[in-house]
Amino acid sequence: MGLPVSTLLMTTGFLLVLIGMWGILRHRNILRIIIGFGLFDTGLHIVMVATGYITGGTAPIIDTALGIEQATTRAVDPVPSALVVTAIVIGFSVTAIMLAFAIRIHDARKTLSIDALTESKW
Amino acid sequence: MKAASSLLAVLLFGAVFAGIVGGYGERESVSALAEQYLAMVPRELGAPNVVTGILITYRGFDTLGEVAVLFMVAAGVGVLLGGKDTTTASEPGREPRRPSELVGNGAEITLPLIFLFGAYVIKNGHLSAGGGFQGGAVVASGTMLLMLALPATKLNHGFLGVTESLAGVVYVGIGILGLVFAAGFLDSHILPLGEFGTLISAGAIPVISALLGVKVGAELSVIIDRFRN
Amino acid sequence: MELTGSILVLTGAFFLFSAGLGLLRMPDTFTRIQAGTKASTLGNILVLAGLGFYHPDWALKLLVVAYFVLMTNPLSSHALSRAAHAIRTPMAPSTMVDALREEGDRQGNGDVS
Amino acid sequence: MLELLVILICGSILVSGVLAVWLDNLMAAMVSAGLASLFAAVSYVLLAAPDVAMAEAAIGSGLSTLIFLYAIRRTGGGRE
Repeated sequence: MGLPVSTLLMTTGFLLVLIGMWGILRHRNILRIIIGFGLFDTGLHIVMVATGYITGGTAPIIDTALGIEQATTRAVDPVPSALVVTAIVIGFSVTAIMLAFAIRIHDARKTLSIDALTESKW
Repeated sequence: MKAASSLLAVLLFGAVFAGIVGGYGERESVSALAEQYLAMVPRELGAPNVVTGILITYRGFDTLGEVAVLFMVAAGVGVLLGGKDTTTASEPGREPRRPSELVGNGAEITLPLIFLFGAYVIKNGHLSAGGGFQGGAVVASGTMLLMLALPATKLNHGFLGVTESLAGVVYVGIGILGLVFAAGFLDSHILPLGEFGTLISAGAIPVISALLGVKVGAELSVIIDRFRN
Repeated sequence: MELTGSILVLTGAFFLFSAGLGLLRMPDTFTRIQAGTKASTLGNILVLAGLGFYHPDWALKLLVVAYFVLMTNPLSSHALSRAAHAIRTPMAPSTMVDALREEGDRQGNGDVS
Repeated sequence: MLELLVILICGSILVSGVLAVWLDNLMAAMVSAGLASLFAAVSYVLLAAPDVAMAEAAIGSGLSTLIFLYAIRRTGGGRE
């Protein structure tokens, strides 16, 4: 029935990327823009993990459910998983740095709107 | 006008993404690289969890750089937010509410379990799902609960800094040991492989995983504590 | 053995369903929190017990999970309802007594809660 | 049955993402973003990547939401 799992979740991830992009482009409040970046991140992570899925695959962990001989045929691709684990931590770091700058901007300007920050425009 | 151009940009990206999804069919078998990894990690490294094996050995240098990035973020957030003791800018006259006694006691009961679970996740990283990053994140979630339920607690930044610096130094030291006694930097064959699937096995992977967990947990705790005050 | 497990899981599912129904039917925040927490705690414990009958070798892990649910579920709803009370969420008109506010009044400051 | 679960999870992710962009209250938008992250963690389990699910559940929906909370508190309750 219907579409396979990875195609469905990849579509969802791309739609989440588009939603995050819309939030980044349309909002004027810095914190809302950072929320948009977070959605963008999450969507790309879903897309990357979905590219590693194979039909009927199991987690790439060798135990009683997945013998060492079947590993190459039944397990999903471990490379995107390993990439995304590090990408999540880096995404958190980027969010933390952006929020720290937002707090400093609010301390200096008493506003969170990016319309107030005109002197760094070209 | 602005809304129209934003909509146009989003629609263009949507068209590109639709093209990607439309040409994508679910894969039936893994790529050649992944097949190589899936065959090599259990045999050569002795680690049942392939993802942890890749993260800690084949991409060990990348993981080290990642931890360095986390360290720089902790330092950067400290520079940006530390320094002056700002109380919350809004509602200056209001006292902070007394924390509920029930919540505090419950947090004290649950916290040791959470830290224990974090240690379990770190130590079992090569056997089941988990590893240094995930266990460190669980430990940092315990710190988060501590700061939410008992707002009066102060984290000892000096202790955390010394802990994560020591962990980093030992991490790099193990890497250099791998350079001397085994094939290259961060090679996990400096310790014997041991029996497949037991807790003490897989060479140096559990040691590196524990150091990674300590470092990530300490750094994430420092980052979220910088945001608190 | 399996029949006992199935009956326990089914009972737990019924309690979870009643928790969801309570969330929809109750008039204000506090009664909703109450309905959701009480019924869902019991339902969770029953589902976990039924799973324990299905897989007896998972018993220890299920016990740990049940302990976690018992510790955190009432506690989180307590914190939620306290926060809702602190920001003066409106109560249903049929509420008779607000014991927490009276307690705060007796201690001299009406704002504590 | 599995497809139904996947469609349900996809719908939940999209609805919480739209709410995170669309809601006026900054605190509610932040909680919606955390919710999208939590449903994404469930989707990783469906995609057979439990390591990623663990990291996302702890970092994406826990710690990120917490630092957003502190940032909103320090910048004055989300009022603009």
